[in-house]
Amino acid sequence: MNQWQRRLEYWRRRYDITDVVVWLFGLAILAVAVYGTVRSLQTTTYDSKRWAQFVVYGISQGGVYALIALGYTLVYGILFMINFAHGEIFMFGAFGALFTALALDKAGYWNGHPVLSLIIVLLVAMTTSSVIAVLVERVAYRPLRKAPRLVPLITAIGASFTLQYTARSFFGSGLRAFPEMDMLKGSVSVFGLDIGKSHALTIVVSLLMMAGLYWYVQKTKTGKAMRAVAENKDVAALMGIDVDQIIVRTFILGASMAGVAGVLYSLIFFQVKFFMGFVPGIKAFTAAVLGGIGNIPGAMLGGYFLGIFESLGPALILEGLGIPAPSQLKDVIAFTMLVMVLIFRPTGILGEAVSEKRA
Amino acid sequence: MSKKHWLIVLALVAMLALALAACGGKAEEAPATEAPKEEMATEAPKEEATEEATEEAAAEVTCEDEWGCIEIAPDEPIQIGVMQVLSGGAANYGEAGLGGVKVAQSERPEVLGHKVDLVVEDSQCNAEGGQIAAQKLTSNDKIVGIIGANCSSACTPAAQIVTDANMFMISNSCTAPALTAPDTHKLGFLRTVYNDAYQGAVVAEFVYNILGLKKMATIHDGTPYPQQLQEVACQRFTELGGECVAQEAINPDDTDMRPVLTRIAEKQPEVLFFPLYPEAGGHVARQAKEVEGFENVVLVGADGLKVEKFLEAAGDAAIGMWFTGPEVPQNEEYAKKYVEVNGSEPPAPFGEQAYDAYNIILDAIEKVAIKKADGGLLIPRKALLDALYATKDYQGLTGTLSANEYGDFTSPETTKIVIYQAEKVDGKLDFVPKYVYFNGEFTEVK
Amino acid sequence: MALLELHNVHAYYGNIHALKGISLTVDEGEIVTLIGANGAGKTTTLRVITMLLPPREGTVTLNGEDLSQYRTHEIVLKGVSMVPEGRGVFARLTVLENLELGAYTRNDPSGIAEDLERVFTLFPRLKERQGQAAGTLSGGEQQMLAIGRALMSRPRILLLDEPSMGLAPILVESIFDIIQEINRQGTTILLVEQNALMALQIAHRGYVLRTGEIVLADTAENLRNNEMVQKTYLGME
Amino acid sequence: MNPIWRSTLKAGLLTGAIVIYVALTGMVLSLSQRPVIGKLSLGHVVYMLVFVGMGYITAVRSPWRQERPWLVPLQGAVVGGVGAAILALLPLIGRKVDLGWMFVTAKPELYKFLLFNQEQVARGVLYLILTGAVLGGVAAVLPILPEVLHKALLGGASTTLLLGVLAELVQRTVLKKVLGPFFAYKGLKPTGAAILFVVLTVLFGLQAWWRQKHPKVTKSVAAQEAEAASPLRTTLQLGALLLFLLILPVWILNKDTYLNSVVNLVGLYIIMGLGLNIVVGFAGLLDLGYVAFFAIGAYTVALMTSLGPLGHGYSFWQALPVAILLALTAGVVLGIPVLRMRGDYLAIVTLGFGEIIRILANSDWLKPFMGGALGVLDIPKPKIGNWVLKEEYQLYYLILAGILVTWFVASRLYHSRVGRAWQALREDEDVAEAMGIHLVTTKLLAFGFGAAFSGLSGAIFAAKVGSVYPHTFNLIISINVLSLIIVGGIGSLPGVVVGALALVGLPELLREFSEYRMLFYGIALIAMMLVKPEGFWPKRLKVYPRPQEEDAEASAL
Amino acid sequence: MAPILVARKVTKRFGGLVAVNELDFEIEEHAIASVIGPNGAGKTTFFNCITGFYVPEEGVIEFEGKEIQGLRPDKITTMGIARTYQNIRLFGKMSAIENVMVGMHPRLSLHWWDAVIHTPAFVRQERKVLRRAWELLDYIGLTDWANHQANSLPYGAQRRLEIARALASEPKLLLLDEPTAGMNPQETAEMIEFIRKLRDDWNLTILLIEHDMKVVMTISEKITVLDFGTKIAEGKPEEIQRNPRVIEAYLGRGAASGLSAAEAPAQAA
Repeated sequence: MNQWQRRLEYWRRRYDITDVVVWLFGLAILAVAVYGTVRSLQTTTYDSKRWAQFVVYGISQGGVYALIALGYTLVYGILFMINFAHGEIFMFGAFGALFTALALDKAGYWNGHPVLSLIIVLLVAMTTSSVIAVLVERVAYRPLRKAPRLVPLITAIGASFTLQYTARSFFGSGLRAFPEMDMLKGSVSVFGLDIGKSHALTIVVSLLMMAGLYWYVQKTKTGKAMRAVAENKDVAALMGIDVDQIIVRTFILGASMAGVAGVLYSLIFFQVKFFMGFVPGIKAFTAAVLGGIGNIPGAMLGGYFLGIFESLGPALILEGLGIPAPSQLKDVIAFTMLVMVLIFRPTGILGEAVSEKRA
Repeated sequence: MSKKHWLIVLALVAMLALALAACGGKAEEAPATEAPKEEMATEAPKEEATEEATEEAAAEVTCEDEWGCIEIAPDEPIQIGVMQVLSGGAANYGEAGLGGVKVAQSERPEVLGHKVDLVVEDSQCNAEGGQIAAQKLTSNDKIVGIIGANCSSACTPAAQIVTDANMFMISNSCTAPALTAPDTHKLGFLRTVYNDAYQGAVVAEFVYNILGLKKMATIHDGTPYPQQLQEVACQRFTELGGECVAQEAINPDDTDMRPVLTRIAEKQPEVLFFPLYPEAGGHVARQAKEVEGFENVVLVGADGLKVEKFLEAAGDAAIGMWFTGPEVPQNEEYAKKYVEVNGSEPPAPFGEQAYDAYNIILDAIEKVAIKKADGGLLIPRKALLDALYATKDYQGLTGTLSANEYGDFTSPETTKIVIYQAEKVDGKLDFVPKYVYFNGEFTEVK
Repeated sequence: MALLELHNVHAYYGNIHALKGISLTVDEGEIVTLIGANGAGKTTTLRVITMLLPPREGTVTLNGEDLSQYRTHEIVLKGVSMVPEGRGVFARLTVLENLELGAYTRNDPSGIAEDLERVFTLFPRLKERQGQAAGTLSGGEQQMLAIGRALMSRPRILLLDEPSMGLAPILVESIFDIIQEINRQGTTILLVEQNALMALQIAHRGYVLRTGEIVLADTAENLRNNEMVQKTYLGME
Repeated sequence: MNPIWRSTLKAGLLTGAIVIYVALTGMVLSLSQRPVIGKLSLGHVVYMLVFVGMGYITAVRSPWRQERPWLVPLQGAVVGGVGAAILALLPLIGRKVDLGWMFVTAKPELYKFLLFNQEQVARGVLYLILTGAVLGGVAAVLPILPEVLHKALLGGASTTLLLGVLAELVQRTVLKKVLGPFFAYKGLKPTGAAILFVVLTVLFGLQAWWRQKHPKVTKSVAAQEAEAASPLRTTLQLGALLLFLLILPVWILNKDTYLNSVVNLVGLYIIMGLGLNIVVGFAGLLDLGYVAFFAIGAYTVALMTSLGPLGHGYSFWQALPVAILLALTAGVVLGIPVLRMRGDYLAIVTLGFGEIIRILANSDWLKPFMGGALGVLDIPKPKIGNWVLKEEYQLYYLILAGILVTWFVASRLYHSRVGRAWQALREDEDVAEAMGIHLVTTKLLAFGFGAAFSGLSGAIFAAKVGSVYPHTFNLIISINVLSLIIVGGIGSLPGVVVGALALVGLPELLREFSEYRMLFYGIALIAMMLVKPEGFWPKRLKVYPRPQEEDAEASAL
Repeated sequence: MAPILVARKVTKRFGGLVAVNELDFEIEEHAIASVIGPNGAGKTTFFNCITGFYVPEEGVIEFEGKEIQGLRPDKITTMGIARTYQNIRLFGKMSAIENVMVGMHPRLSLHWWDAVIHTPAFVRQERKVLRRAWELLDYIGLTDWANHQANSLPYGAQRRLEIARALASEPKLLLLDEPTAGMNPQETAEMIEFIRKLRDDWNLTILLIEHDMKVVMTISEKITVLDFGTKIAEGKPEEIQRNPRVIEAYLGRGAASGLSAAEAPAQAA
């Protein structure tokens, strides 16, 4: 038998009709997407600059997703639980930032000493998020660390509701406007593209934070301890690692990322509301899974990927199919893409390949 | 364990109650077959009002209303149902509505010597929320009427239920045309908020005739109010000879509007009409300034955006933007009272409409209620509803209100639509009225 | 005074009474072995000492200090180090990172470097593979890593749980040689072993556990000659 | 300082933090209009319960309970007093500093209310601290009393309070006939409360006394085996339950529209829960997009039967099988691509699927067929012959029938080859496959059944509500259903019912708490899982009796 | 007798690592054979190739004359190969008897609709399933534990239950992965007897992986030694014990000599 026949034989034995259906399913979606893309490129009049703009918009939105996704991934990597309340931790970070910014604005510091103000606001947001995260960990997760897997998922959902409606009771149900910063008005030009200053800031800060996080987890003593705790908590304790403390630190780290995301979000979108954590939370969860949950660069990649697809997808894929109001369907694109990626890479873009099962 | 204990006790009590009920039935010497009928009568005083009640009251006043009466004991308050969305993403509308009612209540806590008590229910922003809230309120036979709900998806099933129960609801923010369209209107449904059909057409006329622009783009957020409003506007605009170059949609929780704006920019509209709510609207207004191709596009919003919150959300990006909205005279006093009673500024519009609804209901009660000698009240249901439909030229916060046969308190004949423009007044953003539309004509405001 | 002393220790897994009043001592410089069937409570005893499973009754003292007031990670600071059953190396971390984590509680870089050298002399294979992920090591190498890692905290007493489990006979011998060598260098050892034959060869004293109780305690030599031990645990008939 | 006093003080600080939280959420003030017993309002209850609860917990945990019981009430008083003193800081600070720019709820009315409307601040603060100390102290007395008395008082007091809070429920049901006179316009009359308290305390006392004399013994497995062989008792219990269910809407709930509507909603969630339980509980596949099938069922019935412009004029009974079939198909179609994913990957993909269905139903694209945001209106009620199931108590029987059918199917499947295969799959997918279980068909079967049940529920829902809107079918429903099966006890059929009652029924009854409903819901989810991580009615192993010899012979023939 | 399982030039790679290298292997029907070798030599990988968890890159595995390499595990089990696991893998939250019932899965044929309407065939089949499950538990002496959760069983009982579960699928070839791991000499001796009895009672072919040399030497009719995925020796126990390559790579001199010493009494018994 030659190589080719052998391959064929292998496939024939290993896969059955359902696998074929899955691939056909995937291919059908892909075909529709390609057809839509080709048609869009033929029929629409967007020039290359417009396309580039879509990508830039996607990256800055993706940066926020990515920062939130990092928190998901960090916690997941250590506790193997989906921290459903993470979106709310982000929201509290934004509220922390809001009140600080308002106070600074009142005192005239906001535009007087913008850089200093930004640093203060970032610190406050990170602290607020961290305090909330630690509280949630202590009350809702720690007592259930040995419970079946789905139980902490439910307390996480409970924590999410509790935080959301606590914020609603405390701060009201309407939106609160975040003060503008003169320094961040206008745009910078990169490669002939105009990028809003706050967006540029988001992209830069999110990249820096992620690089810092990666370094922290890989190189520092605490980071190594985190990875050890992720693998085996009992053995980690036998090394003299305080497992509870490391878990708390992980939450703090993840929450700090969410706090930073809260500030950046506020600087781009200028609105803070009790409900604001819900959608980004879901999106970040999606991003984390897309990149391979538990994987730090994966979360980052997933976030950007998702942001870009949401921004680009409606124009690129749907418009050519003649679908009215395609922007409304951007989440459909995002989730379909997620399914596609997972069909062909069941553990996400950078997830560990478990193509073959362990026995 | 202890939880199980009291469950058992509760079950015991329940059984005891059953047994007593059965015995009681016999003791009253009523034939067993008639017992359920009697129960039905007490449950909802429909045509045959409670017999004992009639007998007792016979001495002085009787209830002759074909739908029965609400009986209020001397020291008993009058109950008004309030159903608003109080949870979920749209909770701010419900909060504003409830706040408006509370302002009204604080000003007028009593009617005919009886305290007014609010029975508040969360109708959420969906069908089953509206259904359950309406069912709960209508099955309380002491409730006179209902103020609410907010979302058309909650109002539609509620209207049916309320009508079936011979009750009524006055919505403060359900603007969907279908609710008061001749063929779909339910008798128990009324609204102090205006009908979108009218406002949308005015937007089209304003853009086409006054601004003189011929290419319009619209954005809605997939919820009933914006979707219908832009639909009507585009229809009228096309009739007038303009062109709707893009009808786009987003999701209410979206934040990044730049992609959709970029796509719209490509169609080169002269005007963008986005009758959204403050959150999404704020994002659109701000981000339109960042997207190439929007430099000269005129922005137009509707009354959903004509709120303080939107100016906060949009900041300076709102300057020069147009808004339409029915004439709601700026009422300093209401705004002040609102803060006094509720502790914060209204988080959303539609509080005034709820305020008016409260007063309209109280006025109607005053008209039809029958006083008993002991100080109690009889409120005939049918007469009350008739009185509501008979409301004429009521001077409310939101203008002059007169009910038509389909439950609309506002109408093109009575309601003026005002066109505002956002401007900086004394360094502070504000809505400045520019035109008033009435009886098919625009008049400039000086 | 004994270095480690357990007195009348009772421990439970949920409702299962796993240890029913265990008392034992380990003196400075000794190798003491616990032998017994599966489920007899050997591993549980080690888990109690490290407070992975705090005892419900009884005391565990190290040098006279009650250990039950501490949590697992603090026990390590007191000088107890454990090589868990099934080795428990951190598979995704490199060999070097594993060893560094062994010294997590310490803050003397020079001392750590010194101990690292010592481990590498003890296990030259580890030095060759220090950059490799621990999961890619063979079973024997993982066992060496686990022992080396435990030594990195400079323990006064080393608890070993089934170091020979699942290893080829040829490796078992060398592991036991190394255990003896470690003991010679001054570390007290408490050894839990299935392979009673080997364990009793290197140990000074031994305890025999059966269903959560100590049924025999004696010097290793006497145990080797004990009829019951020979029959049940050494497989001689 | 004595460590016990130190921890008592800590408990006091915690109490303070909790009451401040409660006060700042605004519920104290906004619930102050609603009386529970006499003048005692719900607003009072929500914050005073914190003092009582913390005092009680401190006492239960107190190491002095045995040795020095006389000190325990003092501990409780300290906890309550310190907590109240901290709460008193809120009005004291709030009167000087404007907290309103941050906390919308921090307003003068709240301060006034907390200080018992006293003009003199000092006096108000004193009252507050005294209240806290007394409540905490009294609550701390309970645990040092003899067990029977302890349980009797606790049961009596909490049940009386509960009746006061749920006054409306009582007044709407048959309970009114007995308890009616105890109730005022809203809440309990003080005298009524006192009588109820005495009666209930006696009842609880008798019950506790009985329990003490006859302690419960857990049955040995052997006894269970014997019982399983002769199931008479179970049959009797089932009969009684069925009877109760049949008379529930008319005789117990008095045909009350609202209560029946709540019961019906619970019923619909039970059907969904039974379906999701197959997917998550039996087969261990985490599905967060379960609402999609509910939506498909609802939209199918809506579009087929609606009398509006979008409808096609079929009857409910024609639409019902189509709805179930479509949902099932959707389940299989979704099932196929996601089969190879595990755990959390599956969760997010299913979540996405749920969102996709909702967004598509809402989209301008499909608006001509599905009505977009304006939904599908005028869905007629089901008819049997000429009998229209118009009222909620009539629809109840339809839903009950649905529950019985789904229960029957789920339970029979569970105790068969397929059910065992699902469980094996949940425990260890690889080994299950090595046991000869075909993963794909087994998973698809679970997905299909789950979807079909959900479709059934959705179909009835559409008919019940009369109009469907895309917004209804959001993620919260999926989350709710998932929560209820876990709170009930994963994999357990009765657990689904308990979970639905706790997570759908209770919040509906608490509708008058309006804006705090979701807050309570969230807190309740956490609390329930902390108290009972295995669920309220955990799954029990089925006991297989050893077959009798005759059996063996019979089957051998 | 004809070989029941034949492997020819089976190769399995993980990335750059060759776990099993051109392995030739045969086992006669009704035989008991062992695979031994140092940790990581590829023994379990080879098992996984047989049972379909892994697909070998190259080579052929024939079971009763049919090629099975690359088939899914469920198909292979249905053909008559069952196995146990190195670290016990029971369905922990199911009862002991349910574990056995799951084992019967490939021998049952009725569908879900039979279960829902309880067709007579289904009722008959379920009754048979239950009876056989009790019989199997009787056979391994676990009837007292029948209705207990599997992971609450004592260690030894779990090992036996795993074997009962495998037997329930009515295999012709049974693969045992370290069946005596974690047992003391007494228990081990019992297990050896049990395995022999198993073979005779059920007419099985048994292939095992074992580390305990005493077990391997006592029970096996043929031993295959692997090192780094390659077969380095094969033959009868005595031959293996004397094979210098095996001693060098696996047994070690001490163990080899100690083994024969310890073996003597065992053989005497």
